[in-house]
Amino acid sequence: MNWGSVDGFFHMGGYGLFVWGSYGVGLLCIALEVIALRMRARRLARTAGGEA
Amino acid sequence: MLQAESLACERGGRLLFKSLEFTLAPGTLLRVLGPNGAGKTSLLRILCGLARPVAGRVLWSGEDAHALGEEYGRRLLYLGHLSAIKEDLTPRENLRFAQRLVGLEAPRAALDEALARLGLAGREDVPARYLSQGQKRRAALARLALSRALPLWILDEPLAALDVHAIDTVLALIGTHLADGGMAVLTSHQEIELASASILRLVLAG
Amino acid sequence: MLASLAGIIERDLRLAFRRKGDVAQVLVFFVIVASLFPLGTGAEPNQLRAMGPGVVWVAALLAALLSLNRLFAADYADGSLEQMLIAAHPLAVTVAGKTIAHWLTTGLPLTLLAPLLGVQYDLPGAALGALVASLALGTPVLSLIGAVGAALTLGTRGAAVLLALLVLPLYVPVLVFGAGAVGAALAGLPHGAHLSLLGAFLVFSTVFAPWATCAALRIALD
Amino acid sequence: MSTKELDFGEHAARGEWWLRYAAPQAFFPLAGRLIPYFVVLAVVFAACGLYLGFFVAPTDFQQGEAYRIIFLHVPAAWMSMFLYVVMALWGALGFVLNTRLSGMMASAIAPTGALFTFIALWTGALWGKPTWGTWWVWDARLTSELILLFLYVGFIALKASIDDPRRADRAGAVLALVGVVNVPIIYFSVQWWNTLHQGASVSLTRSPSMATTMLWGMLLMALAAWMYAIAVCLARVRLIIREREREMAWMRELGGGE
Repeated sequence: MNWGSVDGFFHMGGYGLFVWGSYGVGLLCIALEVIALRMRARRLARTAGGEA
Repeated sequence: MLQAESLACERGGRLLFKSLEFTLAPGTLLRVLGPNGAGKTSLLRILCGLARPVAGRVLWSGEDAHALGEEYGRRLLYLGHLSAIKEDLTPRENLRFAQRLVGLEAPRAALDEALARLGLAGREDVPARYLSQGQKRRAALARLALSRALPLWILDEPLAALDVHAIDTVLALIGTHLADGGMAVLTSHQEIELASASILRLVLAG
Repeated sequence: MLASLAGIIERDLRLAFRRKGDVAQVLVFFVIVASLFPLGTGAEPNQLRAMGPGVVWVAALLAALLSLNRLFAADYADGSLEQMLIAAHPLAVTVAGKTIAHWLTTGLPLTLLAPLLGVQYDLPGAALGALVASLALGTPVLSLIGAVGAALTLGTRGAAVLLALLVLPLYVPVLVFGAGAVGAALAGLPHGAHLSLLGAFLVFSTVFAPWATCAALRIALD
Repeated sequence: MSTKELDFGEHAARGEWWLRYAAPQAFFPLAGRLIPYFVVLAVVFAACGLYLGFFVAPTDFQQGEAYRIIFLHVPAAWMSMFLYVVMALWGALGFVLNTRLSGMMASAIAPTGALFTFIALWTGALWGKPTWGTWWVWDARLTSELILLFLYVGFIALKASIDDPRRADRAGAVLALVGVVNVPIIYFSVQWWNTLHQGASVSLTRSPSMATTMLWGMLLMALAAWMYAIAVCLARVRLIIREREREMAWMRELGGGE
């Protein structure tokens, strides 16, 4: 276990901004992709009455 | 001898025709009829290997035309809706290049004679840009007068935008081509009267 | 086969000379683009000399890109391209002929004009020599790869921008070693390796690019 | 007889049973059933990978904790290249076999591939800042990733600019093939052009120069990314299948062009 405490974990040895900046944007990208697919499916269902 | 074997064509999501069959023996003319959007042009483009059918094959004397590639191209004269006339070139230059493309290098005199036959005498050296639409079409049709060596003619609306005189000339050329044992496939809204030739009619329902 | 190739080249050159303006436009564009940079970065000789190779090469690349639609677009529009697909010779011969004609009317003039711009960037003799050599080997590759992009974007919406988007990433290796050769010559280093790699790209694209262009043309006319 | 049966019937008639699933309609429900499995696999692999990466892997003596970004950066970079090759393969398959589904799969993969390329670039920049002091480093791998992003965007833009789906698939296939042949050349020339970056920490030839736990962390994250990519691409291909069906239905009603 590398981290003394939860704060230490987020502090990430001073590199918190960079590490969580990376993982945060990574997660954001994935979330956006899934949401985009959902919206595309809903738009499809609305116009064609076809199930997603 | 041209054969179509269970041809099917799909254009823009619609099945235009399927399991279309015909055999075209030397000396016969196949006239393709049908309303607009029935797939007449698509069929012609499939026959000359430009477009791919969804199913079926085009056979040229028993062999798959697609596989023959330029062997088939060497025997084919295709005239589409577009006249393939370069505006910056003169009718003579256009005709010379069109003939060279199918391997029939024609001397200048023969080029001029073909152009004259289509009523373009005296306009051989005028850049095509200055010709009328009908004259450009005739410049493209001049190829018919130089294509005795091409057994198969595929013509899309050859008589469109032509005056009466030009229509007679074109029909005469097609007539001699068929009499020489050539084959032709064409679409035309006008009725085709060719005395000696046997005419097949293929109606696309659409 | 060779006669057909010569026929295609002769036709395209004849068409190009009938429209000298188009050919001249590309060369003028090349000179203008290359001449703009000093206005932006200042004309300090050392700086100019350092960026000279890159600027001249990028300007040549953009000029070649600009002229690519001349390859097939006009023939596609008036039905000539259709006729070329039903020719007595393989489509690859037609594509090769048109690509050579395109190079003769863009790549070659750019290569001959480049030393003038090189002087503008205070490039010494050795670098000018490398510039001409690298362009002579590189511009045919620009035509070959560009032909693929031109064929793929035939009849598509917004073809001009799309063509740039498709083709420029593929131009990167030629740019890297083209400008690299001139940079090496500038620094007095040997640049034989760069030129041989450019030669390798030329051979590689001569073998592969025509196949892709033919496939793209058949798709466009299907 | 509508085109769908034609595709399906034609293949079945020729006894190509494996082409059964090449017919979009047969593949649609199958894809739907597979998606949940891949989602679960992705989550499990990610959890293990992150645990290894953050709680087991030791601190790097040079870069301190900043190096932990590689557990996202390297898998994303691998996936961006891997997906481009897979996309090109699906495109080539569709081009040769003329099956519609393959072209759709290629279209389904492109956005996810572009996304992984963007993630690789973003994490590369954030990793570069503490390590080399600048946000954007013209280092060989990052520059190649940037060019790869242009290739993805070019592929997506080309397919979007062609209305007829069959032609779009075939044109996309040719572009992807030309692209996949060029990716190594681009990478090689950019690599030669700039040797700033130390060699790829994990390359197939050299043995990994890092602690095995770091390596396992990255491999697990790569597997997670792969599972995720499959799940998302299957979901997107289902949408594409439905969208193309709707498009064809509209065209049939309006009477397509001659």
